[in-house]
Amino acid sequence: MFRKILIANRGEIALRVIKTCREMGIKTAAVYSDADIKALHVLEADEAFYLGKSDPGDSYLNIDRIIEAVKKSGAEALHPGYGFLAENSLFAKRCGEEGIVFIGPPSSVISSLGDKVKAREIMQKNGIPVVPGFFEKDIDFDRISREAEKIGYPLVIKAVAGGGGRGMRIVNSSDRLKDALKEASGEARSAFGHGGVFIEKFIISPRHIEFQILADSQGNVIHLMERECSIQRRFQKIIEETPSTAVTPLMREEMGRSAVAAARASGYVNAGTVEFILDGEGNYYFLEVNTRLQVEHPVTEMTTGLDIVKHQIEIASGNRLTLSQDDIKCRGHAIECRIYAEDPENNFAPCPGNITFLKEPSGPGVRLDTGIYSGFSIPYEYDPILSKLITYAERREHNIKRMIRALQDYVVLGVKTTIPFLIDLLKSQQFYRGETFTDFIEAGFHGWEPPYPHIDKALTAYIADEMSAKNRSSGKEFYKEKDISPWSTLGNWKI
Amino acid sequence: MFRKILIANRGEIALRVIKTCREMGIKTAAVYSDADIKALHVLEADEAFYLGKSDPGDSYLNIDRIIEAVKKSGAEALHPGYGFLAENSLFAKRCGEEGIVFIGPPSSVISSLGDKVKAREIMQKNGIPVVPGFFEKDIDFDRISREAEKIGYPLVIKAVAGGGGRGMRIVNSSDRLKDALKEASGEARSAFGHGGVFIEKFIISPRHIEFQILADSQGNVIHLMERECSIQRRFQKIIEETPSTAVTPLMREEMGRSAVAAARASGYVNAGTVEFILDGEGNYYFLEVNTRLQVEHPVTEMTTGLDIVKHQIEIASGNRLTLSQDDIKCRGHAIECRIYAEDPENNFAPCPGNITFLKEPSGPGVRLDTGIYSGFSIPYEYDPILSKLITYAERREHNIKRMIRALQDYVVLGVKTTIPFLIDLLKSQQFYRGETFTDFIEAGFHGWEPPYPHIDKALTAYIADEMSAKNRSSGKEFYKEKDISPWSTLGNWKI
Amino acid sequence: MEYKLKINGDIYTVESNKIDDKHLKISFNGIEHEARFERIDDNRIYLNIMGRGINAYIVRNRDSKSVVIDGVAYLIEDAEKTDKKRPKERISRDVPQTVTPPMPAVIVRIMVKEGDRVKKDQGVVVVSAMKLETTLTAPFNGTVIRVNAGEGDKVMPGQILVDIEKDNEGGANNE
Amino acid sequence: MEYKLKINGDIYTVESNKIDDKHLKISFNGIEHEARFERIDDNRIYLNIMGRGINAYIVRNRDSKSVVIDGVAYLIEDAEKTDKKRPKERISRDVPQTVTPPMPAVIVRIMVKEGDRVKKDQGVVVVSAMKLETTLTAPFNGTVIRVNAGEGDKVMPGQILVDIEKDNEGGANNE
Repeated sequence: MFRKILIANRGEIALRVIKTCREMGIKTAAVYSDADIKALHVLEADEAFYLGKSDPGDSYLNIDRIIEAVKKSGAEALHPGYGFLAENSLFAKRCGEEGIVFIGPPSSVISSLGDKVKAREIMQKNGIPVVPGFFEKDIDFDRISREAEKIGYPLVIKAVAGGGGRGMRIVNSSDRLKDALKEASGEARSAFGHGGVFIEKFIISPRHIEFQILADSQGNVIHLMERECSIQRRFQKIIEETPSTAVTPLMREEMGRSAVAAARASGYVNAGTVEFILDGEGNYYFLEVNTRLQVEHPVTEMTTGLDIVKHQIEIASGNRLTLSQDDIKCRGHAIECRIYAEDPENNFAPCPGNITFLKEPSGPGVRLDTGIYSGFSIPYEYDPILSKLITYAERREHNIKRMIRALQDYVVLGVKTTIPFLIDLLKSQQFYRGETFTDFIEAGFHGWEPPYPHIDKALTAYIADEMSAKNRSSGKEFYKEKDISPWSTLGNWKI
Repeated sequence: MFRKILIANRGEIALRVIKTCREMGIKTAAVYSDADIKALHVLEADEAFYLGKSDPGDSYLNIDRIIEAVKKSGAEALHPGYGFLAENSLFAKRCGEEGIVFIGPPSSVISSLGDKVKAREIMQKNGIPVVPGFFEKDIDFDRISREAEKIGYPLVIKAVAGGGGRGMRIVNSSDRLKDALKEASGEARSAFGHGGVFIEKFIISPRHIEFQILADSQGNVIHLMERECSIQRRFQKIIEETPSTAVTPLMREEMGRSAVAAARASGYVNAGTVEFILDGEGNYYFLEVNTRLQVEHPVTEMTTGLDIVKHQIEIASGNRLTLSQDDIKCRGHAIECRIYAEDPENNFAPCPGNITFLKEPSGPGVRLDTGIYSGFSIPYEYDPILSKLITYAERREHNIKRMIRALQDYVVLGVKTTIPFLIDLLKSQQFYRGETFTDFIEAGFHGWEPPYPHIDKALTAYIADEMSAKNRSSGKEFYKEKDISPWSTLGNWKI
Repeated sequence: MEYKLKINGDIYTVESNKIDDKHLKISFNGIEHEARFERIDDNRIYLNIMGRGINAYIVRNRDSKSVVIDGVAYLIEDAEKTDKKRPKERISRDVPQTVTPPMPAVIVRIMVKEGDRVKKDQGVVVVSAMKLETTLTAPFNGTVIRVNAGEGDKVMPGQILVDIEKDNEGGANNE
Repeated sequence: MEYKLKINGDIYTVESNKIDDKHLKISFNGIEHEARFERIDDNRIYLNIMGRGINAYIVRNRDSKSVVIDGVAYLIEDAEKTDKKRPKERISRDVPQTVTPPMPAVIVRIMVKEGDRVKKDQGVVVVSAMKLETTLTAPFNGTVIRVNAGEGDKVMPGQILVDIEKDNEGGANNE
């Protein structure tokens, strides 16, 4: 087993990895930028190495500096977390060249699965369902039209180069196809300098269902059941749960088999996630493989009783998987809520700033993976995730209420967070009934504003605070100019 | 289901019950004494009712005042927690008379199981093994001598009236029996005014193994496997774990059957615990039934995935158990450490006082059931338990390290706690090897003193604190006369 | 004592009386109630209103406080103070008058230069915070008279990044 | 600057130099090292000594600090201050000279009255805290000259509950 691991990440995920390392008797080395001198992952690691300026390019995305830190630390292995360089095949390759064990799949696997067209080909070849579609370098309307009939309407035109919705059109019938193709191609050309488009079946009200897999270097592959991650804002997941209300035992078995097949087909090693789109009729289609530890891995840990990071490290050190598929028995229900420093009233605008007060939830069925503490200043250079709150209960209905209770017990002052939004969402009938589709927020919570059920109490608290001001300890209650808070400032802006 | 429950307790257990009630949509009413005006259970309940002065007799042990609070609150049911009136059959009876559902077994069951001799008779009659022994009102040496031969040596003489080791003698062979009986009886007479003694087989290096049971009012009884609670100081448990390293699957089955039989024999309803003594040969003997929620119930919740308080409330409301014995599958390993406000260097002397700083552990596999917050003043009128830290992991070896990690991450300033002692104990080879007997602390940790491996770092921290004093916020760093801390005071005393 | 407090645009005139160290009475909009209060720490007050316990977590800003109850934050402004201090900014929530970032951010692009004519809602500066780019727009038709920051600068809320002189013609301004 | 610090009865003479706002150098017992330090909050300092990070949690008492590292509390006394202030109490940890409770407690029983002769280690007062009774004993042979508290009283550490005049004979005192 490794004696020391360097964690090439920050925030809650760095802390998450540090904890398991400490429990395995492995020393940890953190890395940090100027903005993170007092970050929790720096405080909690055995050692910490300075990378550079706060800009990610000078620090957490800077391969040379990270490699240098590994050398200095004497770590034998590197855990990339998620984000930053976690899915950078060149980085994984460089680690290998430098004699550092990269805790993740081989560089070649990251590379081929990172290429959407190549990944789709691998899956198709191995009998894993993909969204019916047709790829074409140049637009040959007749061929596309023939394929469109095979796929069936509605379908969606997407730009090969694209992203962010540009060069995209939904087509409901064949008579609109030609015009739509032209429009999309033109838009793609002006947006990306390349007019290539392709067509795909348009999945109505899809769910995002993914399977956690573990694969060792001896070729053993198992899956740890599904997670449903349909609740998203800006294509970013915000609530995840397992089991999914939409997956029957039969579907679970079939999709699990596909996930394992996908892992085998791509030569996968270590922990990974096979993502599927699920339609209303129970058909599922391969979406992509995430070649890293997933933000939402804790829900799987809660229902399987496993520590995925521990298995990652064991696999990376060359150990055989100690589990077989039959050992994996899920139990109960788990939800994860991501706590972002964002203003949900304002289209989820980021809210960096200073945490002035923090009260964390605890108790039965509650897990908190956090990267912050009271007094910490959330930098604006990085992802707005502050922490993840995970709850477990015997049944989903109880667990939803447990999560609401835990969110209400979670108080973060100084920056705006997604907490009030999450509470409202979890209280909704749609969520309770499991009607969770990827357009959930757009369809049901667009332009959300918090309910204000306790205005009378808030006013009373305001006045009671004035009346008991002398009981506050000095030095803390006064407004500090430097801690200017976005809560009280205004601007003219749009995202 | 009940609309409102009054919790006739304080501290972490009151909070524990409040949480599940909130999750079940049940309103909660707390009760409090003068010392607890700002206690966490008061702050977190929907309502709170004042009982009286801090002395338990005027508050948490005062049946009339508690009944009055229930009436005022309109609660339909009462949860007694543990301690205080939880095992008071008269209180349970009174609740019944007043039309209040007592969340626990019927008064008559509490009463008969609370009588050690009666409980022993019930168990013996139902084929549940009890410690071989012989009860006799008056001392008839010849009869005792004959029984002693049957039981076998070594045996122990105990006072019928007694407790605390007085009137107790261990006898290794028959030639010492007569003198020992005389000594014990004399000692018992002078101590308790009654010279009655009895003899019992002396169990060498016993373990304390208990089984959690759930029984509904329709006669369904199941057990939730064992907990080992051998690590005790002053006959008080301090660390509990499940599964026990000493219980084989076969033993588990047999002891579980005995526990269920014990519950059936006594007409048990609701959650309870059947306690056994286990000797080195795998023989187990009935000790007693605890007719309430146990302090250490969370370890069972971690490995079974169940919420025992929820089942208590459902059973009390007349619901049928939704679980059968086959549904109970334990997984992984759980440990609980009780965090007491006690000085482990000083024979566990209680340390009430003001919590000046608190940092709580979190992350994978960590659960904290707590009753304190920073700024709360721990009263000296009540039990010194502050919180319970529970960890879960796939395997015991990992879990011990996880618990050590979590304890090291748990910082309580202002009062002394058992944390450094627990860390040392968990690091010991004896604990690692599962050599956990009821004399564990007495045998291996008598006169314990903390190791001081970091004197150089502590000195550096002291000086760094002086050097950066100006960066501390004003008003907090100065010693306050009223917060006089036992850490710096001395006395001439013994427990 | 009378307070004029503003929540979410609505102004509440609240009459309050301190009964003793632990009790107060407030009335507004015909609602009247007594409350017991306990200060728990700098940021937490426990209220008991008609037997019901409430935990309020409070953070104090210059002329406002954020009060969090059951996970929801109520931004409460002292209407008298804010009215006196910033008479011209009174309606700023609805009609912003300056180009300033809504959060600490770094400037990615400046899309105007001094002397440029800009239209209302035209993008003038792009800032980035937490991986998200935000375009700050002109609050009205006008002329850029000064650019106060450069690309790569770290900027704070309240900092005016671009000074724009408003056009005089009434018509164009109303669109 | 030189500090005389006492941990667990041992006195350490520590020579320290502040290099800058974040670095210091200390030497004692032939050990010498440099450390980087960051104040995290009132009660927490992060140290980095030879690349190794350490979190120290600190609570300040009158003439001492408790420093918690890895769950273990180090009570560090400023030996110079304590020596000056309480010259007669210097050896108090080993040979207590007063009858005072070790923790806030309530008096359950007083077992002596004024004028009583008491022997060393004889129980004089029983106090109760957190469900546990503790017997406070006479520190030496002597005579009770005053009882300063009554049954049921709440008492604090440092409060002298019983004044005992010590016998003069050397012999009996040594037992």
